[in-house]
Amino acid sequence: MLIKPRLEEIRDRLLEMAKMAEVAIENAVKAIIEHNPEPLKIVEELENKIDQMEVENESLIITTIARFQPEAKYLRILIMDLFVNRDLERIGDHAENIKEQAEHIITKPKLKEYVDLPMMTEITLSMVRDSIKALSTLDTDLARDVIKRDDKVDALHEQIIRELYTYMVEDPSNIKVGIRLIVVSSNIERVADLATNLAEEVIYMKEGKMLRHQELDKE
Amino acid sequence: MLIKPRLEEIRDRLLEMAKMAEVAIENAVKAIIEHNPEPLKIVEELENKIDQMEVENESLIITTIARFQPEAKYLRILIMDLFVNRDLERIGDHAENIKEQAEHIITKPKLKEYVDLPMMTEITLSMVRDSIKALSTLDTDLARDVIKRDDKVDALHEQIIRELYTYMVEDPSNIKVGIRLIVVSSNIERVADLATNLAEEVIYMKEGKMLRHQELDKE
Amino acid sequence: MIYNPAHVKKRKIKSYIALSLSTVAAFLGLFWLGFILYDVLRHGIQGLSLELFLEDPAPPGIEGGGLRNAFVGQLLIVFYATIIGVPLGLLAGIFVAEYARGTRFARTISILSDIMVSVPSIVVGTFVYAILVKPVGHINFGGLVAVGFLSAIIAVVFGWFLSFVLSKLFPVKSATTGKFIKLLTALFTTMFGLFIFLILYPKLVDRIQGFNGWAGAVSLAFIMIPVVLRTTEDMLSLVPWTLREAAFALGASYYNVIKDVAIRAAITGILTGIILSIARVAGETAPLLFTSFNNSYFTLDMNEPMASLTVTIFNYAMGPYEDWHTKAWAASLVITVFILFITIVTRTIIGIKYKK
Amino acid sequence: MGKFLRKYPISDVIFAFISFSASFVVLSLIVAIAYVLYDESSLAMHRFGVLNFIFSAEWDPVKEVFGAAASLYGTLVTTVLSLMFAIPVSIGIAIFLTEISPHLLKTPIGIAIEMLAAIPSIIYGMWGLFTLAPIMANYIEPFLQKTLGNVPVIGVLFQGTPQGIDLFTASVVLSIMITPFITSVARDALNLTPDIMKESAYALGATRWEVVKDVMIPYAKLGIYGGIVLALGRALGETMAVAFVLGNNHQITLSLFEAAATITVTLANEFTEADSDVYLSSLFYLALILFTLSFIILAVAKFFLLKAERGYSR
Amino acid sequence: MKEVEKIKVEHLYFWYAKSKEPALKDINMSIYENRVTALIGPSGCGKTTLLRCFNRMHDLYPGNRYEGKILLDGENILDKDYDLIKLRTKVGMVFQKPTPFPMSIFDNVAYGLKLRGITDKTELESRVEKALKQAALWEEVKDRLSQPATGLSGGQQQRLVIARALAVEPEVLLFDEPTSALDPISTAKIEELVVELKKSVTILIVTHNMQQAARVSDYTAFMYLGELIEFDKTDIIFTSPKKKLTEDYITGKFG
Amino acid sequence: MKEVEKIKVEHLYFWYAKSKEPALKDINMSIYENRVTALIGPSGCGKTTLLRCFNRMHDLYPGNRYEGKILLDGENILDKDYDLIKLRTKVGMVFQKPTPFPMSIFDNVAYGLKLRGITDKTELESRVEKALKQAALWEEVKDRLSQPATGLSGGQQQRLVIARALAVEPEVLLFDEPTSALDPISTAKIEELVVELKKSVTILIVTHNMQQAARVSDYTAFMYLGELIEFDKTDIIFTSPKKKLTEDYITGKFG
Ligand SMILES: Nc1ncnc2c1ncn2[C@@H]1O[C@H](COP(=O)(O)OP(=O)(O)OP(=O)(O)O)[C@@H](O)[C@H]1O
Ligand SMILES: Nc1ncnc2c1ncn2[C@@H]1O[C@H](COP(=O)(O)OP(=O)(O)OP(=O)(O)O)[C@@H](O)[C@H]1O
Ligand SMILES: [Mg+2]
Ligand SMILES: [Mg+2]
Ligand SMILES: O=P([O-])([O-])[O-]
Repeated sequence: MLIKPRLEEIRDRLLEMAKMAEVAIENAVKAIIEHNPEPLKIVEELENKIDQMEVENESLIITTIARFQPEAKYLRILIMDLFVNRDLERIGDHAENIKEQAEHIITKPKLKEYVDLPMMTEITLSMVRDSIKALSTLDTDLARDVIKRDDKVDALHEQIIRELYTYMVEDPSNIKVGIRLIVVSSNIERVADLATNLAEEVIYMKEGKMLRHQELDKE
Repeated sequence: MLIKPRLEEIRDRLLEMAKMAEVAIENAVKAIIEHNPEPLKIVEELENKIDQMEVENESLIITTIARFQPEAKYLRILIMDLFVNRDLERIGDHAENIKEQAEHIITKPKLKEYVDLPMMTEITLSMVRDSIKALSTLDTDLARDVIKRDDKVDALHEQIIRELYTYMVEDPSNIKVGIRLIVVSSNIERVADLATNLAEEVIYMKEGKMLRHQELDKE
Repeated sequence: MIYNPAHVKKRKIKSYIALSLSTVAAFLGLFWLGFILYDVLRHGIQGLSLELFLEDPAPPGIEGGGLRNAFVGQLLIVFYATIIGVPLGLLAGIFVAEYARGTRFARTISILSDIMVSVPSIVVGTFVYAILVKPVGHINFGGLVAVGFLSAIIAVVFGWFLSFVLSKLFPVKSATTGKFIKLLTALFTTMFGLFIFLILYPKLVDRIQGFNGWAGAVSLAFIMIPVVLRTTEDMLSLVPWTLREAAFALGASYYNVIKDVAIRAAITGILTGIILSIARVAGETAPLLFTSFNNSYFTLDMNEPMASLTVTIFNYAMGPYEDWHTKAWAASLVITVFILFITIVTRTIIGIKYKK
Repeated sequence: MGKFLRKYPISDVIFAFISFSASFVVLSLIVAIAYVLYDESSLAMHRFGVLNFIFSAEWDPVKEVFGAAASLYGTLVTTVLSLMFAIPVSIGIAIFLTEISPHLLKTPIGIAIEMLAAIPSIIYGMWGLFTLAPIMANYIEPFLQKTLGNVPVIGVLFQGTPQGIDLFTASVVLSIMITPFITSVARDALNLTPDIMKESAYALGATRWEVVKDVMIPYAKLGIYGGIVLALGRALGETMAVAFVLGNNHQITLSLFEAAATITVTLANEFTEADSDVYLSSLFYLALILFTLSFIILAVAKFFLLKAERGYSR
Repeated sequence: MKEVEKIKVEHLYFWYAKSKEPALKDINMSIYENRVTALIGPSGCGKTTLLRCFNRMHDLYPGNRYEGKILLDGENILDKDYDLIKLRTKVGMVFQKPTPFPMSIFDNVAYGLKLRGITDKTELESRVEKALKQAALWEEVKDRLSQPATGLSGGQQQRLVIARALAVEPEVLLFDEPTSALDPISTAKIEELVVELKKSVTILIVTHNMQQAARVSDYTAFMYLGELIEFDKTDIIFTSPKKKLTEDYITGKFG
Repeated sequence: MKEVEKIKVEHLYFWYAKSKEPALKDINMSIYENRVTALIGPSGCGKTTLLRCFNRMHDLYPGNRYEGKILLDGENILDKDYDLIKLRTKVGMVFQKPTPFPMSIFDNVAYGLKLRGITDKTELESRVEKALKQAALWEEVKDRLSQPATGLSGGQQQRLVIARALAVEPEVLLFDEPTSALDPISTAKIEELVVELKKSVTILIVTHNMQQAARVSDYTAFMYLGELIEFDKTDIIFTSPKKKLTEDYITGKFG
């Protein structure tokens, strides 16, 4: 099977990209939490690499489809890879967005000690990590677990907004930072969504079943 | 060429889906501007249809790749269709997000007469419309034009945030609605991004050239 | 890369020598052919004249006269041989290639025919002598069989014609009436065959005295049968089997398939095969030596001994007179030209049709 | 039969029956030949036995004592000798035709060689008698006698007075006659070597001769054997080509320059002159022996050719 | 799309003469009207064998034996009494290599009609024209109907053969690798024709070329060692087959 | 990946004997060392003709005529003086159908070596073994080296032929549709072998099967009517060819 080495190459590249996206998000949030611009440099750098890699990967995947004309399983894998590639790039974009907000946030004094934000980030990153793990091992149980964790992230996001809202009402000078923090939180929530997406791809890949737009429990 | 009828079917379905997404966004924003919950019903309905259609389209496209093993041009078209399909579904998702915010916003008194929001929506919808037009006629000039309009939308988005910020600082009771309006604006901005995406797909399709992550001017 | 120039040179020289020898062999072959043809032409042309074809031989030792009797005898013998041998060979070939395709019976028949083709022709002559010449005055078993064949063939040809006419006159409406008509035809054909036999037997067999033209024709026919059988079989088996299946798939019967598809597809080959077999027997001498024997008088009666070109050539060439030798050469020239002409023409046709 | 009729249209039944009968004729012919010859020779067989007849060289119509040895010997010698002359030449020609000849000449030369086979045997005989025999007697045989006649052992073969009407001339005529048979079978067999087979040898850097020797000839081996055996059968049964130049002399001599007889020549010359029953029966006996011999040899040839065919189709 | 069952195969077994192992084992499937059903599978799996059951081609060779049922419009065509000529009128067949008969183009197409006793010239002509048009060959040959069919190109010959089969207005058409002897352009034409023809006939096609099955068929049956492994809509077979064996074959792991 | 030019074709024209039109017109291309270059194009476009120029197979038939240059390691192999035996030692060839010689498996592989005067038994044995291993056939035949090669299966025969070509250690290997006579499993094996072999030799492959070109080649040349239309990396030819003709061919609009 001449296609196999190609598939492995693609898989490896995607894993590498996922790692970079994860690190980018981690560092962007870290800058906010630690109130320190240092980690943002890493984000900048990774974001560029991710963008470049996405273009390369996409062309690699399409070339592979064109050249090896895969069917059934291999085709599903490659289509999944195509989407995973785009999703990872989006995670990179979100890191970039968070970074932009962070640059402003850390010029202002710290609003409060963040509790929910780190937790939300932690869960989201675990989702990214695990969805990627599920992807490389085609572990649908893990993928289902990831999808479940998304609810937790959504809840934390609401919680954060509510909390920030009280801060903003208390002291209008907090509004600027508050809005930015809300944007940050939304971005993280989107990352969790994308991780959910990835997990869904895995399930589709393995079982040929589309999960999106269906409740997981309804399965 | 037995593949041609299939390609046309897919194209038709995507155009239909685009129209629905456009109408959904239009109505979601209309509810806010007119302070009227009526249009939201349409959004709800369209959103479901779009979701369902996305799943069908994706399976149709993948089946077509599997069965007809297209090369070069046809493969590029189908891969583009795959992404367009997802992008359109995302536009639908944004309509849904806007709708959720709108439901809250219209329970509160109107903050102000919206000026920038309708304008931004108008431009964004024109971008969606034109990118779809570019897609069905493979008109790369139009696609390039769409991409240029994105800057305008970004500027308006900044403008809206700045304005809302002043309202919120003036009167903390505006904060809740303000935050929601910011979220609405972000969603519209994302829709414009997606329209830009579509336009980029068209250029990729036609010229086999990837535009993403490159400035249009740099070309 | 493994390469040794000196060794390569040695090999090239060896190749050159071997190939030159082959070329010499080819020219040797051409030389013999040219030599023989030249001689036949050179000597034969001296004896060619109008009398050769129009006059009967003069008495031995006297100059003049021609070989009219031999030309006519040759034509008659070959003609009857064809009439007897071709239908039999053709039908047998069809059976072997179609109805019996792939069976052990078919294989046996075609191997036996291959062997028959090469059985020394003089042996066939002795055989026919034993059955058609020698038993004069006794119960003529061989004659019985020969006349039997002849009547059967005439009856079959007649039956075929009859069914053809009937099918034109009464277009078949239903399967049952079609079967009925065919059954009637078959019965009638059989009766007709018996009738012919009864008429022919006394006419032919009873009048035969010793050597006779029929015996010559029958021996040549025996030589033709396996040749025709094999070419028919070969040509039919060159017709792709799927062609027949395609006809079956349209709902045709095997008889229809053979008649409309298989034979039509193979007809050129079969015809050329038949012509080649005629050419082949036209040059035979040995089987005629003691069957049709020779006759220095002109006759059209197949019941009498009959002259033939080849036997005449044999006798004249062995004879003591210079005039005879010249006539023998002339006859040789005629027969050679005739056979070579037919052979070349038909081979070319086959070549065009089947090699490409 | 009723069921059979229902399953097959009546036209099929009739036609199949007629054509079956025709094919049965071939079978009956072979059997009839064997039987009739046996029947006719039974008188001689009774009188002279089997081995005795075969090994007795005496052939005396006056004393009515007959033996086949002399004719058999002549048959075997002419056959073997003609094959020895014909085989190398034929294979040479076949190689020339398949590998060396320019494309334009292939067909004409091929047809020319096959014309040799189409020429009636009586023409060979006459040509042998009037043209070849004098040349043999005057030039070739004296030359051979001078050069080879004194060589020990094989010198025996070239004794006597060269007259041109002898075993040697007959063998030469025969060899010319059978050359086209071997050639055409060998050529067809060589031609069956697929082009890409040859090309792949060339592609390995083989010379033309190496391709012929290592690829084509091994490939065509069985076919060539078959052709040789086929030619053997021909030579054995040939009548007219040797009848003129052999002299019909019932004797066994080591020298090739002596007149001799073959079975076929004996039959051709004496059949119509046989004036007694035993004489005729002995001639039938000879015919039976010839028939048996050629039957066996042709069966062997067929065996080779069939095997060769199967080999190619694989 | 309402699916109407045209043929139903029930527990079909088939033995070639002299072989103990059945070449087809317990085949059960439905063939739907006006649909193209493709038979795929590795060489020697029995595709051709199965196809030739549908017009009882196997009956040409003595000793072949069926068991089970093939219901065509509810009638079991494997019945001893089923009239073969009727069956072969209903079920036409097109072979791997074009099989034009050694007659004129017109006579080729008219042959099946003549066998059925149609002799009226105008009727023959109109039917021949119709069949040739259906086979998308009319335009190319209308000026040379009386020329020998062997003069046509391979692709034209194959369409001629299809026209010949169509002339007797069959309800089912069997194709046994109809394009394997053709060049790619002719192949594309035949494929389009097959898709077009399904409007009027039910089509069964054996093909070695999986892509061809993918392109032209609505249903695909995957066979392996004489068994029917999977039978489903083509869309499903080629993207998410149920059986591992099918998946392996489709993705090219074997034959 | 540094690309080294192994063969350079310059303004190559080729005429078959007796035909006025050249079968190859102004071909210019480079063949890179240790790469697989595929020649694709519709039937009759001259792929085989071009391939056979590289070992001057055309010289077997009188009247064929070349013009232009083919530089192999800088030397023009079309020179009248270029030794054909040397050329064919450098440039091996594998044909459409397997061509095992009528000898034993061992002798087949040893044949080229023997021609070159290698008679030492141990050397022969070690070289034969090496070649068979390279062709991934050793394991399957090592116990029956003295059996006739015709007893092998088609795919094995084709690998045997490859081993035979490899035994004389060629630098370039020409393949003319090497799998068109093989079943899919054997085809897959040969394809893997081709990809593996490029480590040691430069490979040129003609194929009718576009997917095969896509799968195995690094470079692809598209030919049409005797001209080289486009030559580029395979990745590019199959996703975004520059020329419309190539695009049409690739997407199957013709041939
Ligand atoms: N006439 C026959 N007699 C006996 N066995 C046969 C016959 N024809 C085919 N078979 C066997 O039946 C099995 C199925 O053959 P069939 O021809 O149906 O396969 P297939 O799937 O059509 O293969 P292919 O793709 O090679 O045409 C094979 O094992 C074959 O060997
Ligand atoms: N021996 C020959 N003599 C004359 N013309 C030839 C010869 N061989 C091929 N041709 C012609 O040369 C052209 C190219 O043929 P070639 O065999 O190279 O095509 P190809 O691309 O290999 O086609 P295919 O894919 O069918 O093998 C064709 O037009 C063909 O007719
Ligand atoms: Mg949705
Ligand atoms: Mg070619
Ligand atoms: O038996 P003959 O060929 O010499 O007639």
